[in-house]
Amino acid sequence: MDLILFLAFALIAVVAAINVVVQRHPISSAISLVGVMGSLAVLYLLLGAEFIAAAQVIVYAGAIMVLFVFVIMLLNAGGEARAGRSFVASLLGVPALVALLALLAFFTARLFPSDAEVHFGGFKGGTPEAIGRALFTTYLLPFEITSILVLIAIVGAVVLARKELE
Amino acid sequence: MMGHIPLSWFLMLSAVLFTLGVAGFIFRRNIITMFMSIELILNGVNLSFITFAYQRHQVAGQLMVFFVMVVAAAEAAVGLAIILTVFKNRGTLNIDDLNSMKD
Amino acid sequence: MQLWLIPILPLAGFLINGLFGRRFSKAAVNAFAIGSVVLSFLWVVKTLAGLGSLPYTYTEHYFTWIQSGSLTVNFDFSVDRLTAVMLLVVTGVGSLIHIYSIGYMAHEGGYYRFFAFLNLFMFFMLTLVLAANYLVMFIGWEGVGLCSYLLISFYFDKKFATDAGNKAFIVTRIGDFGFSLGMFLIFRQFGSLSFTRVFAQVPGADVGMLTLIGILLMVGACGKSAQIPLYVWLPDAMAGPTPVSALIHAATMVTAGVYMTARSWVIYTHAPIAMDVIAYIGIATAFVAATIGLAQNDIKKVFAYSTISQLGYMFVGVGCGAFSAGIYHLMTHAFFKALLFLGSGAVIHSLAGEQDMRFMGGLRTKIPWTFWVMLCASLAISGFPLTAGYFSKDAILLAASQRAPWIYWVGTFTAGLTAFYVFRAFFMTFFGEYRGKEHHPHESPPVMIAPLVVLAALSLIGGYLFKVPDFLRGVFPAAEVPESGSLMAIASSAGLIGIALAYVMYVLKPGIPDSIAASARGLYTLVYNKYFVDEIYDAVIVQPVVEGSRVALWKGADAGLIDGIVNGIGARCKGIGGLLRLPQSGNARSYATWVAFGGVLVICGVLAVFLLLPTGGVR
Amino acid sequence: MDSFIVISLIKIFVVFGALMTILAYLQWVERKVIAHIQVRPGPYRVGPHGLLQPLADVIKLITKEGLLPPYVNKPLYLAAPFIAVTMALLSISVIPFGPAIRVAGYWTWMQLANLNIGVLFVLAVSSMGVYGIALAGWSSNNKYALIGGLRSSAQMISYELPLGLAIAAPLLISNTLSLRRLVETQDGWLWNWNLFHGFQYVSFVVFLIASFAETNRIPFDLPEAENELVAGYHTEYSSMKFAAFFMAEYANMVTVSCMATLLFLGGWVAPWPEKFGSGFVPVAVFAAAGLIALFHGWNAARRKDALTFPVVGVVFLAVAAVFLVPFLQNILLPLFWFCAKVGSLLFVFIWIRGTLPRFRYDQLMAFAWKVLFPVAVLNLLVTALVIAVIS
Repeated sequence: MDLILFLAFALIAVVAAINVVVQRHPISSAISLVGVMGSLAVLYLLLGAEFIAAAQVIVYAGAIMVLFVFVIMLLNAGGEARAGRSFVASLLGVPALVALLALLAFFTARLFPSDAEVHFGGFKGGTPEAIGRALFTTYLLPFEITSILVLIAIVGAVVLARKELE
Repeated sequence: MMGHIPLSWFLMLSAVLFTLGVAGFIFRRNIITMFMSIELILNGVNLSFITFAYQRHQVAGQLMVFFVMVVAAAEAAVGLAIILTVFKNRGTLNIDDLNSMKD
Repeated sequence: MQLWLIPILPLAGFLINGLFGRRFSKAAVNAFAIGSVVLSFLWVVKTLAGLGSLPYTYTEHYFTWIQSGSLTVNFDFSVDRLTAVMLLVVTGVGSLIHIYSIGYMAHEGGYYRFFAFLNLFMFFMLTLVLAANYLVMFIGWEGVGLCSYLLISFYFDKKFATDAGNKAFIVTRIGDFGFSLGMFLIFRQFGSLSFTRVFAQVPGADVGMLTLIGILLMVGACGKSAQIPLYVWLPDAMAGPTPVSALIHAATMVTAGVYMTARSWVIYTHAPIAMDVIAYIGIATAFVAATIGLAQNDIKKVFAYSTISQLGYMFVGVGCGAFSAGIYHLMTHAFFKALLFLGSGAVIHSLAGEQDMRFMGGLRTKIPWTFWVMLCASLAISGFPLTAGYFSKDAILLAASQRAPWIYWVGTFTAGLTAFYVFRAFFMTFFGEYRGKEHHPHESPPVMIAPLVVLAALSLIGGYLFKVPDFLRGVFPAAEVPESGSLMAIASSAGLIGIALAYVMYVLKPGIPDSIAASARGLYTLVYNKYFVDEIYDAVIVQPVVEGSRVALWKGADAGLIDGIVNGIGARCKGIGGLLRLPQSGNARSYATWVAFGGVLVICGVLAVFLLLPTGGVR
Repeated sequence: MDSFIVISLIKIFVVFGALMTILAYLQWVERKVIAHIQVRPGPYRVGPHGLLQPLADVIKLITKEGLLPPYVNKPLYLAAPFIAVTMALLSISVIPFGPAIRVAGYWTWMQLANLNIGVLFVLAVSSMGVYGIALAGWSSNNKYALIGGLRSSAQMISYELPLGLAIAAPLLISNTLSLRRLVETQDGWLWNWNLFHGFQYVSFVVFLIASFAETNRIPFDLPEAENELVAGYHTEYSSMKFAAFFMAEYANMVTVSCMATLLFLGGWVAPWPEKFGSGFVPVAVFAAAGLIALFHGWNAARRKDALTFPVVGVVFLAVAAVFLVPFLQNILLPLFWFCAKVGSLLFVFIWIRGTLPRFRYDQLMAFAWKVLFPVAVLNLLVTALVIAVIS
């Protein structure tokens, strides 16, 4: 059951991620990205991170991506024109990416032998209570700092997007 | 152990998402799509965090993801505002046309 | 007792005059400047009256200034009998000189600036005197140095004045360096800088260390009090206004070294070698400076060397264990030397700035008040019996005879020389014919004469009035000074012989000096040129440093090496930048590619490390 | 394990069927209520008092031609209504309608899926609902639709914040995120409900207002404002695709009403304990309704009513009788109270629609950010403070 779930949602995630990259129109990419995030949320649940899964959907899919979609719709910019590829990008990019993936995969395979396995319910530490307890005790300072960061971001966004006063 | 998933598969998936994100960032020209590729990269990394949290049975990894999300939200707000301003001033979202810093 | 009021009052005067003085009238500047100092003097009197006979050290704690590790420095002021003497001298003489300055500076520019600096000097000097530990004392020490620099360079549009200021500042800086080192050693040795704590621990301390501390402190004192080899700044310091010379470079600041040495008497009594060094330096300075004084023609220079010489006497007193005698002479010297300077200032004032004695003469009738007060001062410094100088100088010489007879004899001879050159100056100024240009010398205004008269009185009878050795008997260990009438008579007669000789040579037979100078041309040239010390310093220290700086540091290190490196780096950067410009395509995606490429490299590197590790992975 | 799946499947069918019927009839109720507010009869032709009108509407919508306008972004155009209705129905799955019951020897909850983060799930799913509308507006390639979609996404992001903050306050009081536990903490008397127990009047009102905006209902129906934007985001939609949006809107209404009930009004819990006779309230209500219907049938105002009202009255009386059956009471009583509370809230939705005019767009935004959000934050702060002081 867990395996089926994982395979199904991993497949969705990979396909949607590929779609993010290859789709010509940003809004299709955005919807695909929402798909990635949704399937990742399921995988998070599988890994026992239920609060993070909910936050993933609420924050990432429900707020950040809506913002993206909103901006794309607002600008209503058309699809990407097919233009000549950057020389460096194609010369270095493809081999670099292949190498990157190969290295990461090699790393993973080497560092995490297959005897470590995941099954649903193997870790129950991701409840909202556990997260909240950690967040407001051990990680209080980072939490407060991020709140300031968010405040700064709000102010920054308002300043940037504000209409120039006549 | 039917139904159990090797831990490394999650990490592989994370690597694949990460690489796809990098690929999107390199090959796409639309700033918004590039921006979304960054989000994809972040999601790939987040999956690794959650996996490690599972492996280590520590909630710290999940908290990292929480912080990544918060930062990503802030980043999206500011980044999209910048994109709006750029579009307003330049009328384009093509990264190749935004090269006035070159000369 | 609100000791803090004593230095704060002049500081307030400084702030008010310094910040707003430009817009004030002269009367207002006078009111704030002199008022603050006189108030400070009155407060000293009130405080001392309130403290009574001061059988113990009275300390006031204000706040903890520095708290760092084991170092705790409190901002404390304390008063004992030694401090009381110094306070009275500083504020009393200071007040008189402030009043005198009204008249002297009346026609000078920067009036408010002068008084502001003078007040600032008073603040620092009083801080120095009141300090209850070495570091607070050091504030005052450095502060008076600063004010000295500011006031020597008061005529900052004249190059010689600014040069003299620089010289004073740099030379005393050498001494301050010694003081600092001494302070560090004190802290290292005793773990505190407070006088009481340090002195309490001294008796058990290592004598070698104490000697080192004593000598380092003495270096500081030499710088401040113009002793050999650091005396060269003081004659040049006469470039400042005469009241400054009187206050700072005769009466108060230059005695700070003596005060500090006396204050540290516990250390010195346990370090006899350091004391010997002080005594030797003192007597050498006294003698050398006196000989130089013989041949000077500038009236202020004569008194400057005289000051150095008298400071040498004080050092002799301190170095011979007669601390109270040294302080006694410090006080009397403050009276008569301030008077000499102020009197010479009055002379200069009446001659519209003329300082060369060869162009004076016959002023006795033209400025009688000045003549009479100068006579008092000259008698006092010559040790004429029953004047102030007579008591204090004899106390020092008697203590010296106890220590080492040869010091007594050299000192006595020097006393004769002192009497001679002082009366040489006196006779050259007031007797004979007027040799100056067409000018009508006029008596100074009463505001200048009044302080002179007070000081003249003090010069004559100050020795009786303030029996400092008796007053300080509880502070210092009793020096066994024998009541030797013969030694006292010899010392006094040396002075009288000097006066007589001067009278003969400069009043009765004015041709004698020239013939002597002609017959002993080499010696005269040597003395006239101050033993070429400035030239020797210049050749041995200044020129090598300057030339070394120019050739090695500037041309070699700076222009050649550092500039070469900087320019070379710049050129390389430009070259490398030219290369690096190529990948800087302005294309964000290519940058991203580079980042990805770099990421791959990093992973490769990490991977290589892991593969080389025998365990082959993280567990 | 197998029985779990079977039971779950049965529950899914039951809930889905009931929900579809309810959604269809909600439409009828809305039309009727608004009609009565406007003093007109409303649907009257199809069936007695238009009772068969929903059925007719469904048939009409299914059989209508599914028009695909040119120049639309086909995949997204087709996906949008599907997304909208899926997200709307998904959140129903975690909502508990009643306590655990015993049916045919199996204990089960009147809930499709129990999540211990049920509240977060509902929030997450409802936040995804915006995609359906936004994408519909964008993919239609129509400027009215686009503006509708833009408005909708901005509006929903803005109102999600006060909504979430309003939810947080009762959660603080109940100290759980599980919808079941939420109800259990409010058991007993009326004043144990979070609304009264925690003085959550402010957050209740904020929640209601925000949920009006979230469901794009009047006075916040800017995305589909007829007199400005033709029909807003679904201008280009027809037949079943249009019906899907409609269904999504009503499903959302039901969801938020359920949420309000669970969060503030004690869910399926009766206002007072059963031993004080709350179990007889439904019997009394239905019996009274049946008697009134019979009375009206007796003095029929129209000819048809002489037939239909007695039938309805008999049905009501039968229902009242059913509520007297002891072993059915365990199942039906919670359901009754839950439906009664949800129904009242739905009535409020319809009532407001018949009463209030629409906001202007800038007013809408200003209201969200300058009034609702600060109020919600303040309420949450005060609640948290009070809880911290008390505990």
